[in-house]
Amino acid sequence: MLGQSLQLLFAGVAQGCVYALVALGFVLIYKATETVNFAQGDMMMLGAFFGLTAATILGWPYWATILFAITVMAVIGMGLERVVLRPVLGYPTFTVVMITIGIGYVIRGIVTMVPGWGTETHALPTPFGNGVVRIGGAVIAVEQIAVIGMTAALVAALFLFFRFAKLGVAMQATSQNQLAAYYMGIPVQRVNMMIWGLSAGVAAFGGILLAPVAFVHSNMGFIGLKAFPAAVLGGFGSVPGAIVGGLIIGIVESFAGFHLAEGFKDVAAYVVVLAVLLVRPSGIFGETVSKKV
Amino acid sequence: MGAVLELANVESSYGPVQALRGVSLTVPEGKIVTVLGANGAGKTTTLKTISGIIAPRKGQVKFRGEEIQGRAPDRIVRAGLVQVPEGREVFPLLSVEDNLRMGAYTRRDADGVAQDLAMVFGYFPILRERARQEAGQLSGGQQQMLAIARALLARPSVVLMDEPSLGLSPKLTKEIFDIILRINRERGVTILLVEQNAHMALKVADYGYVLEVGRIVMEDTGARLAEKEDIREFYLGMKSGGVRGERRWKRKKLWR
Amino acid sequence: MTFFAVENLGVRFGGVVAVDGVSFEVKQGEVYTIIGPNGAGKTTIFNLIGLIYRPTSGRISFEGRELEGAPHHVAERGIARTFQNIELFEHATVLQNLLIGRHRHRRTSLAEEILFLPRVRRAELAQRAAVEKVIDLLELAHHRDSMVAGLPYGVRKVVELGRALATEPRLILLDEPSSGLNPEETDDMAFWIEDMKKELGITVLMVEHDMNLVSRVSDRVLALNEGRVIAEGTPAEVQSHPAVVEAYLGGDD
Amino acid sequence: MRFLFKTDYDQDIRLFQHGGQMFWYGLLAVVLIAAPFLVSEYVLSQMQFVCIYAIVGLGLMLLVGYTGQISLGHAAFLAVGAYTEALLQSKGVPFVLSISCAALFAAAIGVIVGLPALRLKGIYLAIATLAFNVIVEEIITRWDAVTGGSRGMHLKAVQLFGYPLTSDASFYYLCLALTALACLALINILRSPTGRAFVAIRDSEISASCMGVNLAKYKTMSFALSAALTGVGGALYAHKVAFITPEQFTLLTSIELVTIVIIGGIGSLHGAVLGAAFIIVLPQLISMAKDFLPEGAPAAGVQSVVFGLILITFIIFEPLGLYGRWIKIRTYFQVFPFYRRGTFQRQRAYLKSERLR
Repeated sequence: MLGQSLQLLFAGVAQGCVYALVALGFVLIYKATETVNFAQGDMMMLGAFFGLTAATILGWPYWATILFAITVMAVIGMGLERVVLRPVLGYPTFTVVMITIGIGYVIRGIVTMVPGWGTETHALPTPFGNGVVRIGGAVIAVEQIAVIGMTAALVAALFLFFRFAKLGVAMQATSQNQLAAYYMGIPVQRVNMMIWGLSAGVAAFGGILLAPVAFVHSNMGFIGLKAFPAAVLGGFGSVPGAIVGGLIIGIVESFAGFHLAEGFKDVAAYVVVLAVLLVRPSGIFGETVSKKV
Repeated sequence: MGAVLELANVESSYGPVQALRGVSLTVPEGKIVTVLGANGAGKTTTLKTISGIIAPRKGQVKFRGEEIQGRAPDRIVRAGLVQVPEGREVFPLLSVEDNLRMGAYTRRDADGVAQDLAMVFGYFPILRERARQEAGQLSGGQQQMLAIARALLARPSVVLMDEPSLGLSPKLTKEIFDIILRINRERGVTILLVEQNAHMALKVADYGYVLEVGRIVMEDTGARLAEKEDIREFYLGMKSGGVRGERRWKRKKLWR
Repeated sequence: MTFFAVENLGVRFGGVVAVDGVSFEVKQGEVYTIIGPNGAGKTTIFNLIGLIYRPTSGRISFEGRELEGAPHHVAERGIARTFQNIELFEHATVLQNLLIGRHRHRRTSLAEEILFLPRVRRAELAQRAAVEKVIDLLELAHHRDSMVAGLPYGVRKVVELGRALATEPRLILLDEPSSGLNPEETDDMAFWIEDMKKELGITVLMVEHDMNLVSRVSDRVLALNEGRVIAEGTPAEVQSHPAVVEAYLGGDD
Repeated sequence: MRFLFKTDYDQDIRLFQHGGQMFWYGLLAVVLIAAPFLVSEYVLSQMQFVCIYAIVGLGLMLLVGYTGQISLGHAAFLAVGAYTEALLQSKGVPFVLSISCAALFAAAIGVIVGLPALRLKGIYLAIATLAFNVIVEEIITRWDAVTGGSRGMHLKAVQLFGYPLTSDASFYYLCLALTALACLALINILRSPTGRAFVAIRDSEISASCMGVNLAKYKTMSFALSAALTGVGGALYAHKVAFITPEQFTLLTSIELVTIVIIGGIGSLHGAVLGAAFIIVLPQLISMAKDFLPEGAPAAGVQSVVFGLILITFIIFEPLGLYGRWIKIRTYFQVFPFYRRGTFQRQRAYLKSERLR
């Protein structure tokens, strides 16, 4: 019984890490631009496809694949900022949100049109093999441990970046008051470009980590819809919040899928997020500051 | 001493509304120049046009002989020209200290920044006390101090100040003007000052312009402007009661 | 019965005590001014009166009854306010802004409004007439149909005053009414404050830094520092109080 | 340019600002009423869809454009309306009653969503409504006994006072009439204290409440009204497609509905109607354009790319929406030949944190 619970817990944590990664992408963009990137899931999918291409067609090793996917996606992210988002810089958040929805449509459509990608499901080979580790009666795949480990490392790096690096702070400053950022000599447009590159890179990384768990598919991006509640649950704009939110949702889903009737698993995430928001309207780690008048 | 900042026939507008109708003014190196004018005369627009927040429709803005109109604001800051915006333009969710660090965004000399940080904490001890607090939680006046301190951290050679005394207590207003004089005298910083408190502004200014409805209508040294009848009446609030009495009677009638 | 009273009011945010045991009374028909250094807690007191913040201690009573509930209950009791940093409805015209001030005098129901019955039309015309009086008083006529977003600071300040007056309050809270105004506009503000008091019978509670304006219009002044009362009395008394000079006015130099 | 000299307070309140307006709207009404005799059956069928989406768009516009509350869950209200209508019709309830019930039930659900949403802002509200959408969709799918689950439900033609509206024209008139009523109702609300309170909440919650606006009451009211209109739209939609399944009311539908509001132009009733027309016409344009695209590309993919591109291009070039574009064209002709180039010149805009509202 305990073993089984532990098993479910680990499965949930691994799945939760994936949600957390996608949620992180959301939070990053939000922290730096105050917009919600609805194309985050699709960017992740695109990153996974680039990784897939590098791994299967070019035959590159896993680490090179990751690097390749991140680089390509970062460039795409910056390109998107330059071409599509810069013209609406300074417009209300909702305008930008609608643009990201449009970007999502375009990416999903393009992927189905690329020969070799199409609408089939692909598997991405990983170097972690099929090994398992046994902890107290639970069986955990090495793959899952790798996912958890890499997520943790990325989160730590990003957290430090936003807390201490001048550029990281400048990104937040830009989102909070663009005008003041200009007055301080922060190159707002360049900072914005970097944030989109960064977030697309994180999306690619997430896509590749996700590949062994969820397979590479053109609808893989819809996982973004699960990551939303994760990001909100933790408190939008908080890096640790994205992780905690992702983990909670992963674990809840894992247990709900086992213990509750069919169908509950899919809505569990949403029920949880509604329940938490009722108690804490800004999520678990969300800032509760109110406007000063 | 040459002119560090020159505006020639600058016209700016918000959409179809023209706010500046050909403003020309000169700010000499190392001086304090003030621009007086009623609300809506275009003072803030003038400053925003200089710092690149608004692109002028016509005319030139020259900074050290180089035309800077239409340039991105961050490049203008890098050139050494920083504006202290009116009101509470702080980064509300960053700590006070991070706000100040952002002021020094364009600088690479860590030691100099640390020195200047100590200096502004000396000017405004309350900011040191609140260094870890989110700037959005400061009171209105404290945010104003933060905005001024933050601009000083960029170590600019020219500062544009938009209503530095807005919402500050009489004591702090005096202190702010002392600080303005000090950075001007001790560090040779050139200052272009826009201020409702014309008393204070004319006291510290070497030279003054009067802006009305988007045009410069008068200019002279600070001391001479303070002597002029019109200035005394409209900007310093020293006027005879006769005109007022009449208006008052009219107002009563309108209300009933 | 005291008109308006604050007793032992206190509030802390996190560890910081923002207001610490402040008590004062405002008599009906007077102009009562709160002065004090920046961060002394003046605006916080306004926000406590407006029930935007919850006090940690003390009580506020208006016309013999305690103020409680949500901010709109305060407005319904006949207390209106302006904001230090101007909180207007930016994407609406001056007229619409003032009409929102009439909200507490709304008498029609949603169902009637959906059908726009003659009764609704009559009510609207009456509201409009009431607003026009305020427009006349504050000389806002030629800004009537302008969008607030495009107006200069000084005019917005007056619009905000107008919106507060449109509620026909018995007590009005003015947060730095003259900040950002030039001497001429400040002069107008002084006249309007006197008009409110004498002609309209509105009691005024204000926070202000311009000591000329304060001594000209105030009946009594309260000085705060670091959340505590340091002096109370006539403008002249408070201005010459050593603690006030020390903390707020600064010595002459 | 037309200058209106105001001589009467009533002028600000009345329905038509001047005679010209009355003329143009009258002409529009005549054309719309004559439409069944002028256009093909296919076009008429599309016009029915435009009316239905316009009603939904109006409802969403009230909430998003005028009260400033974001909803990514409006497909759920659409579903509530559609299923209520389907169920009541199958029980033999007359149409007038059943569509009223659809509106009321949707409004009730709107209140249930609106109440917890009172404390939520921005993205948190968006996600809460999104979650609500997913949950409703799942309930409909699982509640087999009542909703038919994923097998769906069939509907018969509307029976109005005993007359079945089987012809395209008759159903079109029903949709048109309800659209006109919805417009009128919203115009009336927006020129009354309630509408002003909505706008006040959108622009500044804090000062709205300090002016005596009960935030909880008006936000809930806005949710309820918006949901009611969407419910009516849902009921008509159910009749129009005659067969409803849970897949028609997913999150993607919600996003499509929001697109109506954005493309139309936030904060304008015209925009809601124009946006609805746009979203119906767009797929037709895309399928027409398909002939010019390379052979062999998967149709769904092309559709998705083109839709995305149009959305993006549209927002970049016209952030104010279709209504904003219309105003510009109209102004151009009104002031011709004195159009100043700078009149609608875009200003550099600067965003400020909305987290502190």
